[in-house]
Amino acid sequence: MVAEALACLVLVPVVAACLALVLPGRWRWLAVAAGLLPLPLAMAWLTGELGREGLITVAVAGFEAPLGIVWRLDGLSAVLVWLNIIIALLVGLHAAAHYPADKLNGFRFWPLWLLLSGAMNALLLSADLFNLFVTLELVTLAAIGLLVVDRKPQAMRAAVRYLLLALLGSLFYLLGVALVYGQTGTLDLYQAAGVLQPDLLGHTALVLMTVGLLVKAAIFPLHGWLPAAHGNAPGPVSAVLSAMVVKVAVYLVWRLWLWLAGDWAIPAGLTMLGLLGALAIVYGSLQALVQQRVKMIVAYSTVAQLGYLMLLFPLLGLVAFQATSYHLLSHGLAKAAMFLAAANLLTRLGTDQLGDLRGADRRMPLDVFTLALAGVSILGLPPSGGFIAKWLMLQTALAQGGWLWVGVILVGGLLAAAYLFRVLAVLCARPVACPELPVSGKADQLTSLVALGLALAALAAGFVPAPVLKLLATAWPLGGAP
Amino acid sequence: MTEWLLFWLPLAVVLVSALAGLGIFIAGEHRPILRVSLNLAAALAKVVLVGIMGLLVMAGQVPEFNFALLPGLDFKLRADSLSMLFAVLSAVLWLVTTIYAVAYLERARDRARFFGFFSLCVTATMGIAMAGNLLTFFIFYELLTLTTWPLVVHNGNRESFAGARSYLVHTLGASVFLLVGIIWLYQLTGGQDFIAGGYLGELGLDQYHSLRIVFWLLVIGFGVKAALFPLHAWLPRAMVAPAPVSALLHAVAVVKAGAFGLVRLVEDIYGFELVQTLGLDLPLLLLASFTIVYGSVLALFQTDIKKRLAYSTVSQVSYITLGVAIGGPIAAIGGMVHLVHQGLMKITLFFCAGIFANLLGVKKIDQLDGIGRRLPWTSLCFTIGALGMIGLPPVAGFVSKWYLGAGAVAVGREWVILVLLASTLLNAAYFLPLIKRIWLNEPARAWPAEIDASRLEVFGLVGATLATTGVAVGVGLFAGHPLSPLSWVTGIVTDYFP
Amino acid sequence: MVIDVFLALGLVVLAWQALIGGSLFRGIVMFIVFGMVLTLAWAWLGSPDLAMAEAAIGAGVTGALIMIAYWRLRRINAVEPRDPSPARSRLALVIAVLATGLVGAIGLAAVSALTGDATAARVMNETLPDTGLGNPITGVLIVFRNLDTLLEVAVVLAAYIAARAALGRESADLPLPPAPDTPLLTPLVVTLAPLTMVVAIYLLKAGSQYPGGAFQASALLAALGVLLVLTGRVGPAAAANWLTRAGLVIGTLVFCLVGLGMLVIGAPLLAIPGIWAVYLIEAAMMISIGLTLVLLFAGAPGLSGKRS
Amino acid sequence: MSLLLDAFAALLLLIGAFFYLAGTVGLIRFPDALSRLHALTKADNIGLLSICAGSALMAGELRVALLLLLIWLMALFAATVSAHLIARRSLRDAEDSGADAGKSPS
Amino acid sequence: MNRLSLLRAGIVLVLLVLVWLILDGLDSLLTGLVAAVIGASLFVLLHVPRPYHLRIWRLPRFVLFFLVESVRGAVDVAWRAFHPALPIVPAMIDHGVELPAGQPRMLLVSVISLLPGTLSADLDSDGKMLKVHAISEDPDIAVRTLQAQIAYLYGLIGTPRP
Repeated sequence: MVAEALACLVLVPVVAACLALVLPGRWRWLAVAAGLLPLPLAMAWLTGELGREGLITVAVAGFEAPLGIVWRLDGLSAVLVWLNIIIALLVGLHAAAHYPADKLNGFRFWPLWLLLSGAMNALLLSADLFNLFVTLELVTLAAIGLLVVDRKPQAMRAAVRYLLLALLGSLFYLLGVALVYGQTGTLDLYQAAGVLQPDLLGHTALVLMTVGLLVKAAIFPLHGWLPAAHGNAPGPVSAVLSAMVVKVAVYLVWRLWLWLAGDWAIPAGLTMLGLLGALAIVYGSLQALVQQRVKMIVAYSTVAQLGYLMLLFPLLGLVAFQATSYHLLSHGLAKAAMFLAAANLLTRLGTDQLGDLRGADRRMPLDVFTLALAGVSILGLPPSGGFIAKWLMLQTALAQGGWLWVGVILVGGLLAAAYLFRVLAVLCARPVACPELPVSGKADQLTSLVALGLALAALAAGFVPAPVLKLLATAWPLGGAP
Repeated sequence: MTEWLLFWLPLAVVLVSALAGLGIFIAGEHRPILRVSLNLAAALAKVVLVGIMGLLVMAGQVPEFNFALLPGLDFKLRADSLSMLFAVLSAVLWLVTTIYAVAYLERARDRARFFGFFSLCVTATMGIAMAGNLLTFFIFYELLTLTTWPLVVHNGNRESFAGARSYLVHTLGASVFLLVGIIWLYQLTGGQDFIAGGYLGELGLDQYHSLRIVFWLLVIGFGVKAALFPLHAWLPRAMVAPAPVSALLHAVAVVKAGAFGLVRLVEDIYGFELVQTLGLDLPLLLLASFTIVYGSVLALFQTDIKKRLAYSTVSQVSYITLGVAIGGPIAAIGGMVHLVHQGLMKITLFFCAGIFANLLGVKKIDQLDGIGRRLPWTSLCFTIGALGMIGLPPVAGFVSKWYLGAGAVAVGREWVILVLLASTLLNAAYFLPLIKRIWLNEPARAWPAEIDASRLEVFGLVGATLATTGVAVGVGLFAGHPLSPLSWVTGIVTDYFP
Repeated sequence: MVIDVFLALGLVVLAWQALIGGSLFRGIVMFIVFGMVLTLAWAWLGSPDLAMAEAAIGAGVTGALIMIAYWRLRRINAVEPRDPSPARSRLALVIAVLATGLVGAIGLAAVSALTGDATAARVMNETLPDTGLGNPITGVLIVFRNLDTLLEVAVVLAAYIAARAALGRESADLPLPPAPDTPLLTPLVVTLAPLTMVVAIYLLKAGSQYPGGAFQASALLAALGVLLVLTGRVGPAAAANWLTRAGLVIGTLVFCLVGLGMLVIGAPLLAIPGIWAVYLIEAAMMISIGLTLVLLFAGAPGLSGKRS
Repeated sequence: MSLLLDAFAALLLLIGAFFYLAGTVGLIRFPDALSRLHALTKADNIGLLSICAGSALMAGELRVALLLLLIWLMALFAATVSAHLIARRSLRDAEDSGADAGKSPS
Repeated sequence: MNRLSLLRAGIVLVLLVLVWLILDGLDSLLTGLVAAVIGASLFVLLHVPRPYHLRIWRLPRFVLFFLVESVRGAVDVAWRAFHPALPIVPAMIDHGVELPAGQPRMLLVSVISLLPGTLSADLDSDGKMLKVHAISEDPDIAVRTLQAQIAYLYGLIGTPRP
């Protein structure tokens, strides 16, 4: 059953993507539903199993490593798979309004959407360095396809830039994988972990793979492609890009540094990564503060928020791991909600230029409310998932006397407040002239409610962190204390 | 049954206004009757629930709601005597303010937004009152910041945004200090409940340095909302908000939340004994004293009625801090009871200022000439409130000042009397000219912006004001009654200083 | 040793070029070449199987897809990717310096990188005879690590849809280079097409024992397709019929279904039941990849045959 | 016998190499595009034939020999067609630019 | 589809099977057959009606002619390439084409390039005039000879002489 459920997570969306391409008209809805709806069921079952076993491994095609590829589901990947499924379903629901599967643009959209969620699951399950590369490629290409699905010139330009940098990042990663393979004779992450030595070569491999992934993760200073891409993508696509696509690259960096090189003791490297994160937080927030478009603000906010994920390295420890993972989760939900709300503003008011949005809260109260709610989690204010993450992060930073990190986390929160309230202030300002309320159709309401649902999920994450954190703790590889 | 009630009641008390808020948002702008009835029903329900809870607490029960976010991180609502003091004040004043606000905003727009956030704001206040530990306190403290922001920007003009920005900069900046301080404390002791006399006593000498730092972090965190000098600058600027908001901010919600936090800090977290041991009481006392005088002096120079009231608040709220910083049971009583007394008096004053502005367009002090003849009832209320502020018996303010003075003498800090005296003189200096203008000066020929108010409006506005005035006088007159705030506070303080 | 240094230097230069190269076009070209050089690096590390896979996907197909898409984009002229602004290039410079340092470092390291006894390769040589395959590359691609290949075919599919999304329907109206009106072409096509077909199938079949396989076969098929398009025997169509769409997905679909089917009968996921399944999967892959390349070349959603 | 065969095969390979060399030299030395095409097509054709024949002899297997023949035929076909197309192109380009096509279509 | 084209498809099928046999031997005849059928059907899909059939018994003669001439051509061009004085005289001549359109004319155009001194450069649109590029004297005879050979191969004339 385990193998069946895992296969369902990866192959069902891929098969559905194929069917969505082939089937005519209305039948495509069926393919889309068949590709996405079984995922939570399979994952629910797997989560139960994971709770009993602590770790699920399956050798794909029956060949164990080093020859074959091994799927490995632990607490961390389980949490991310859940996030992916939630995003795929809820954001997908939003997308259904704009990309009806039986219309032409839906014909382009849904196969990519399904491929993306399948690839993401495959990435999260994979324990094989080369297989990770392939899944990363698939994720990137599907994401880029989604980015240009509306064929807007800015999006296309951003997509080409993103494509090049992302593929370059892949190649760097691959170079590192080649080194690991040369050294260890295996591509399995966990087998290599026991063999790979922390010598010059091992370090080089690690650094290469890390740099490659940091490009994809858009960690400062390699973030250049992100704002244009996320800021110009169609709404649901921005949401999934920010919530998942960049995250999985960071996830891989975690895997490399904590699992592959977990016992290497390289404090300088860890601090370095932490500093990059810190710079990302400050720089991204400052940039967000001066942007003139809502979506660009949200995009730069992603640059900043990704920085928090890097703080795991200097704060190294179980609690920090739980904190950053939880941040990843709640930021995913909140950011998706924000992008969807911003997209709703953009589609219904025709602009997301800050200057033109005065008084938007009268016309679209639900979406403005969503922005504000999601903002609570982004700010790390209670009660929200972001708050739990921030609390735990601050707790370990204080416990270690890491005042720099404490400062960065706090300053990041304040700057986030600055840029978010800047948006909210405009939205709530009294408009010069208040035009008639547009009649909002059912589809419009659905899109707003989906965004609200995601924002509420981010808040709800602030109330029930215990089971998730417990699940995460089972995945922590390095023991209790740093 | 009782167990069940004891567990869920605190949550119900907090949530009833939150649900009302949600209902108001959903009801929307165009269903005023539904909205208002929802609001009033919730306010009444809250008063009833708080009343039940008060009875339970008086019977020696401890209603407590507990929900573990994480091991060691509890979300805990608990009603102890101090909570009840604040909870009753909020519940009653919410009801009154709602009536006032319905009338006040009869002609305004965006009322759904206003009343929705107003309810949420009360939720946060109630949560602060009932918070059983620092984490819970922090959660609602931040919620309060977030929910008051839309109220401050309600008018949507440039000044309100400037005021709101200042408010946010101060409160969110403070929350940073607060958060660090709280997490630090959690590091030291784990998440412990508030307890009379504090729970930090068993920490060794080697932690004293940390404890001092944490104390000041928390003082900054609470001090901003309590408008302690030099963290008070946001308060006068936030005066751009509509009058009911100002009333709520000053009398109940924001400012009191800060002051309440300071009380919790000194009495229930550190315990006065430890504060004294650490040598923190005197600096706090000096800070409070300075704020009292400073606020009063600045109030003198204001020409805007609401601004003058605002600086008066800066000064008056510090009485509470003063009370807990002096130490000793008598001063503590004075401080805590001022929590209630100042609330009643200040809300009356703001209600009156709101009526002046709303009905006649009077906003400046020099426009007040002869208003007593035009609006006699309101002017009467204003006068009573002002006199109470000055400390004239039998209005509530007198009781507080008396206890504060006596308490200071009791612990041998006689110089505090001088501060109180100076403050009283200054109070008189900035309130008496107003009273003179209201009653004795000749009225101007036309009021700046007189409106033709409906009977309902007038009834709501003035009725609410009369009610608060009555209570303010009542709690002073019947201070000896066993149900009066004074008796209640005396009961609380005996826990602190057995 | 010398080769190591050359490889490393080449990587440095190319990475640099790809990043700061003045125009986007040069960037893409450099990118493709970078991929090729990296493939060499793989081969040098003694892992030809992975080198093949990488050559097929990372640099070859993907690079070609980008190239075609770029070329089309320019022609549509909706996007004229400008040269990067000075600020961007400064940023690129930073990245390039970083990249250069890292790649230089690996060059130094690679000198000592050669360990002869690669575990995975050894295990594979022991296991290969059980599968009945003679070609280790096919063994890796279709049997041992077939998840990689499955996802690679999906990558090609994703790349195709992405390019389609970017190109849009109008691109079908773009003029292709006019078919030369010389009498030589018809016999050329008539002779080459059947022959190419047979050779492609041969390559596919031979892949189980000798070098060859679906990727090479599909390259041949794509060449045939391009020839047909260029000679005007096959023209772009504004919409894809279901046959075309089925051809595009058949590789991924058959692969997935075989894999899932094994699960149903109780074998491990994606286990390959026999040589016939290898052929089935490879044939499907060949059709999909070849068709994808031709469609991208034609720059249209579909194809229509023209008799002349 | 085998030695003789091998020697003959080697000779064929050498001849093939010679023609390839000749073709390349012609490619470099001849004055214009069309003339260069002469060198390429004619010399390389025979060069490839020689090399294929040599290889076939060395392999000593009919199937391989036939395969090589097939390869040669295909290459021959491709070479002539492409030579014609290139010539045509350069001729027409030259006409378009007004130069004397026969002399020096540069 | 008439019988003739069916026959042609059959011939192509046989040829393709032969090719497969060359490629992969006898072991996989079935696969080869399938491949050949696919190839042949592609041929049918693409094929052009052509009325000329080569006389298979005349083929050896043509092959011989072709081999001799192309060796001569190769030697000739090699000689010119290595000659210090580079003795080439580029010239463009127009040559009338008498062969009918289709395979015969195609064969002419492609084989010319392999004969000594000649290169087919362009064929005008109605296919009646061939531009031949020459690097030696007197290419006319060569072209005429070739035309006759091809015509003979296809049974258009009875003798392989111009």
